[in-house]
Amino acid sequence: MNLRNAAPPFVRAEPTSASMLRTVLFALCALLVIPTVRYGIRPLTMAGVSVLTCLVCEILANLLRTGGFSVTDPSFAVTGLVLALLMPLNAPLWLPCASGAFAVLVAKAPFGSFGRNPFNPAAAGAAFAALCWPGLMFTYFDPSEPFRLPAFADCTFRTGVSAAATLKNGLKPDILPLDMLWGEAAGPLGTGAALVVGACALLLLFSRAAHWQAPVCFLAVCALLAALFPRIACSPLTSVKYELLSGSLLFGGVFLVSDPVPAPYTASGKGIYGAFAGAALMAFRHFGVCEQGAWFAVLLANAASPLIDRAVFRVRGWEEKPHG
Amino acid sequence: MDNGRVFLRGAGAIFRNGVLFRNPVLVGALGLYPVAAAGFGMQNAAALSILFVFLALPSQLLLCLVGMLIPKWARPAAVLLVTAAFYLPAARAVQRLLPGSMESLGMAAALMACNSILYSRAEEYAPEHIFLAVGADALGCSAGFAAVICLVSALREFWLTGGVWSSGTPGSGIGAGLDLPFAGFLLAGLLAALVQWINIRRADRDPREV
Amino acid sequence: MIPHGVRLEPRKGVPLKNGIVRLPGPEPVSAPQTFAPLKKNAGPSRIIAAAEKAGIVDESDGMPLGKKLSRLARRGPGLLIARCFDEDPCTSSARAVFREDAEKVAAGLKLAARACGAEEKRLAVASRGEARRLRGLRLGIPAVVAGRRYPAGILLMRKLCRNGGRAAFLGAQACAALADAAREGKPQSETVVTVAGDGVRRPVNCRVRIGTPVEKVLRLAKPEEDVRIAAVGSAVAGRTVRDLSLPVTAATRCVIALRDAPPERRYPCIRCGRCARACPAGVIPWLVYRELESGDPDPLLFFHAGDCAGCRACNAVCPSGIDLAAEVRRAAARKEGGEG
Amino acid sequence: MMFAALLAVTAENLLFSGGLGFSRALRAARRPASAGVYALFVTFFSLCSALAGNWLAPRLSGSPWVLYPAALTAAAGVFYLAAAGLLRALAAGFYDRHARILAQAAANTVVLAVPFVQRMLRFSLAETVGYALGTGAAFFLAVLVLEEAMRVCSNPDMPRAFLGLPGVLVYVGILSMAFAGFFGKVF
Repeated sequence: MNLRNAAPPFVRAEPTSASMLRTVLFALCALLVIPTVRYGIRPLTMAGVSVLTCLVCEILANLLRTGGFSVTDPSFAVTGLVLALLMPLNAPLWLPCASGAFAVLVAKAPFGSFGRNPFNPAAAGAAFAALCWPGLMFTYFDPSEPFRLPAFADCTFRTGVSAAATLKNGLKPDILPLDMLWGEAAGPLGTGAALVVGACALLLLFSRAAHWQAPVCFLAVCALLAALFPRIACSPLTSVKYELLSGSLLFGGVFLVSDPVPAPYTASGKGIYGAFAGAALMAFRHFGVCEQGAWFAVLLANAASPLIDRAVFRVRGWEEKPHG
Repeated sequence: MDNGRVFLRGAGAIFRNGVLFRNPVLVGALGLYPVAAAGFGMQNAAALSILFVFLALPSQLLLCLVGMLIPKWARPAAVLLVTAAFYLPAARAVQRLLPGSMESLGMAAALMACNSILYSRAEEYAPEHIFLAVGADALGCSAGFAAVICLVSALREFWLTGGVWSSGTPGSGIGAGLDLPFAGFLLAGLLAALVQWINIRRADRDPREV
Repeated sequence: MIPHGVRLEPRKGVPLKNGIVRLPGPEPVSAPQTFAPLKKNAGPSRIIAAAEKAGIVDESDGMPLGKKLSRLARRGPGLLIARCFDEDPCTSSARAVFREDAEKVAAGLKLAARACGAEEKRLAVASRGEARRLRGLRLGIPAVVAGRRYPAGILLMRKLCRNGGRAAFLGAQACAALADAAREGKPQSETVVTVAGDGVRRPVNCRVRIGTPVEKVLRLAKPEEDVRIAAVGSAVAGRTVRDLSLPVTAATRCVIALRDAPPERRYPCIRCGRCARACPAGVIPWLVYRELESGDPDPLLFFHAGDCAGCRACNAVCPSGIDLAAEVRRAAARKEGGEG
Repeated sequence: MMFAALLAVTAENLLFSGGLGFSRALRAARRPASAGVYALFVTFFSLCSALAGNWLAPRLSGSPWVLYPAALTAAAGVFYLAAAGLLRALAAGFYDRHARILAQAAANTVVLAVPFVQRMLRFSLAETVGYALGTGAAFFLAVLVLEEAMRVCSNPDMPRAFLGLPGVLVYVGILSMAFAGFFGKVF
């Protein structure tokens, strides 16, 4: 027997950071299934080049920082996949690459990589793409007639109007709710299939890969605001239905808001953070300039999260009095 | 003779510090507004740089001469009054050199009068140093500011239009969006990281230099 | 913040129904040195003297029982509890002792309560099922159920002391040994040790003579060839041993053999906040960690760092594998140094 | 008026969506204890500057346009002089503690920008007052955010080149992206 020394504990109670990331990765891959079945291999190539770019950038950042090649955690893959899923399928393949490079090299590496990033890198990358190439980010092909997209080449297509854009113009989207549930409508690649996103949310919650406070508060506040201030003339319930199912709201709630790293530490702080992000998103839908942008709301909430933490401290009295 | 050479060498060091090692924008975090908000075209950048040098040099030299006569608490007001006075000829000069640029800059040009580089140098540095040092510092700061804003502007203009100094056409560049202030902050951040890296390298090589 | 503790997954444990295996001593020892058994209604000082003479050590904290009882007698605990539950998921020695010798444990607890003047006594058991079993035995001592969450002892203590009550724990084995000493005048010469972990083929609870080398105890459980880690004390807060000739002591509750070392990779804090929920003492480990890491810590933010009980629940729960307990210890030392 | 204040904090947030007065906010964030007083001064001088702008604009409408900013800058100097003189006479201890930030607040870009914004958006007097108050609040918030950004940007895992200011600039750039996404190009 060749015994070694090791530090306790020798049992673990919770998933490790890496296994949490792997669960998220699995959930994200599940979102690729339906588009691949429906439109051919292009969703896979898109996700592939995006993840590859993030990997290359991660290695590059590590080279610059420490001189080593090693990539310690799979967070780059999560960033790459989220970015690919937020893009329209008909976007040129360099678009997720550019935003992935931005996400890793500007939003993550300068702050000390995984665990240190004050902003969700994927949200920052998507925001960058939406600001620099709004035309490419918000032009979707019309999925009503089934066809296959080329795997690599840029494609010509008939543009469709997404539900989010219709709502922005104050009209009621003429998309069947069932189509919205399965993602059979014009919109970003991975955010449409509400049922799959919901299943992913349950997976993340029950495998304890994500905390529940922020996403639940986020969705609750979004639903509440949608019911109270509908953008289109309809019953509150219809408004809630269209607001929650359109754009990247659900996807953002499950995969961007639930990211623990840029969120507050405390449980109640996470709830406030989610609620703040939800309020910001709904305000953005009412007054903002783009048709959708969960990522902008997430960035804003990320910046607010240290302040939320501090407010929670103040309320809880988590600062010992001198000589107390 | 020897004294003069020492002075000149000192002035050279001050100038170099202003341009690179202690760049007011990238190390001092001063005067970020013009870089972030207006630095997306080379013509803007050139106009602001010229305006800056015309404001900085005379106002700092004047304050170097008379600054010590003013009580310390009233000095900020004196600085503001002096820059306000020099703003008129400086703005006229820029308009003569680059016709039309002042109009296109609008608020950004107007707010150069209370630029924080000008203010902090004129209030803290100028009254307490000798004439030559103040002159070198004013020139160095101007060059440093001009270098940063021109670099940032060139990058952003190329991204937006595919050319520099109005040689490209809007929309034919790589993408849109970089005329927004965020790009200015990001580029300034990356340049600041570069300068910090250079400073770290210098300190590692020779700790006495810093 | 309400402490929640950690729910630790039960590992491949020892089947309790197998009972305790006795590890026979290799060489015959002379008959244990005996002393006069106690009378039925011996006074407190005599009970304490018997505990001292018998050399009983409380396995829950490693303190000599006589010393502990006389200290408790001065303080006067309201409630005396015998620990018949195990905190960490690999160990079951206390439960096994309770299954086998509940009557003896109860008798020892009664003696100890008389010795230190406790008004009330309870047996803390692991689950409701055990509590039912205790009621069935009709020993006259009520049960209290310790939770399933680690560290159950500290959490139970907090619960009992919430309304200003004073309580103290005694180990089940120490109680049983006290009963033995009182009845038969026998010194404590044996202890029950759990041998478990994925490095053994036949996990057992075994009764061994104190001073037996760890290696012999381990061999009883048929260890695999490729055991890399041997830990004693606890799976969460214990320590590793490399020298297997070290003796088993009364406080050795378990020997855990593992084939793989726990992963040493550390990630940065991902701000899940689980450590603060897990801590039974109300420390906020992530805050302490963040402050210490910032290089310019603010001692006012070392919230309750001095109260750390060393249970390492924070380490067990941290997904990034940060040694938070060490950080809290550092902070406590710093705070004391700063204020004292 | 409330709306204009809200506007100052959100859409027309000069600090993050326009980059105005950013250098000063960064300076203030290094001494967070005095942030409240600083914001108070900023509010006061914004108000002064807005009123001065209101008063000056019609009087200078015929003269060359370069006169307006110069006059505003000079007015800021006069306001500072008046405020400092008043505080020195009335509350010397308070003045001594906050002399530096009083001067910096008076010469703040965000303060001098208020009259321009007011002209651009054609605010009424009440709205102008609200906007000035909102500017102070926005400045305070910005100082808080920047203080946290500085803490984030001093962690031991940061590349050395980004430690401190460069990191903060990138941080603010990303945050500014969120503002740009909400409101497009403001100035």
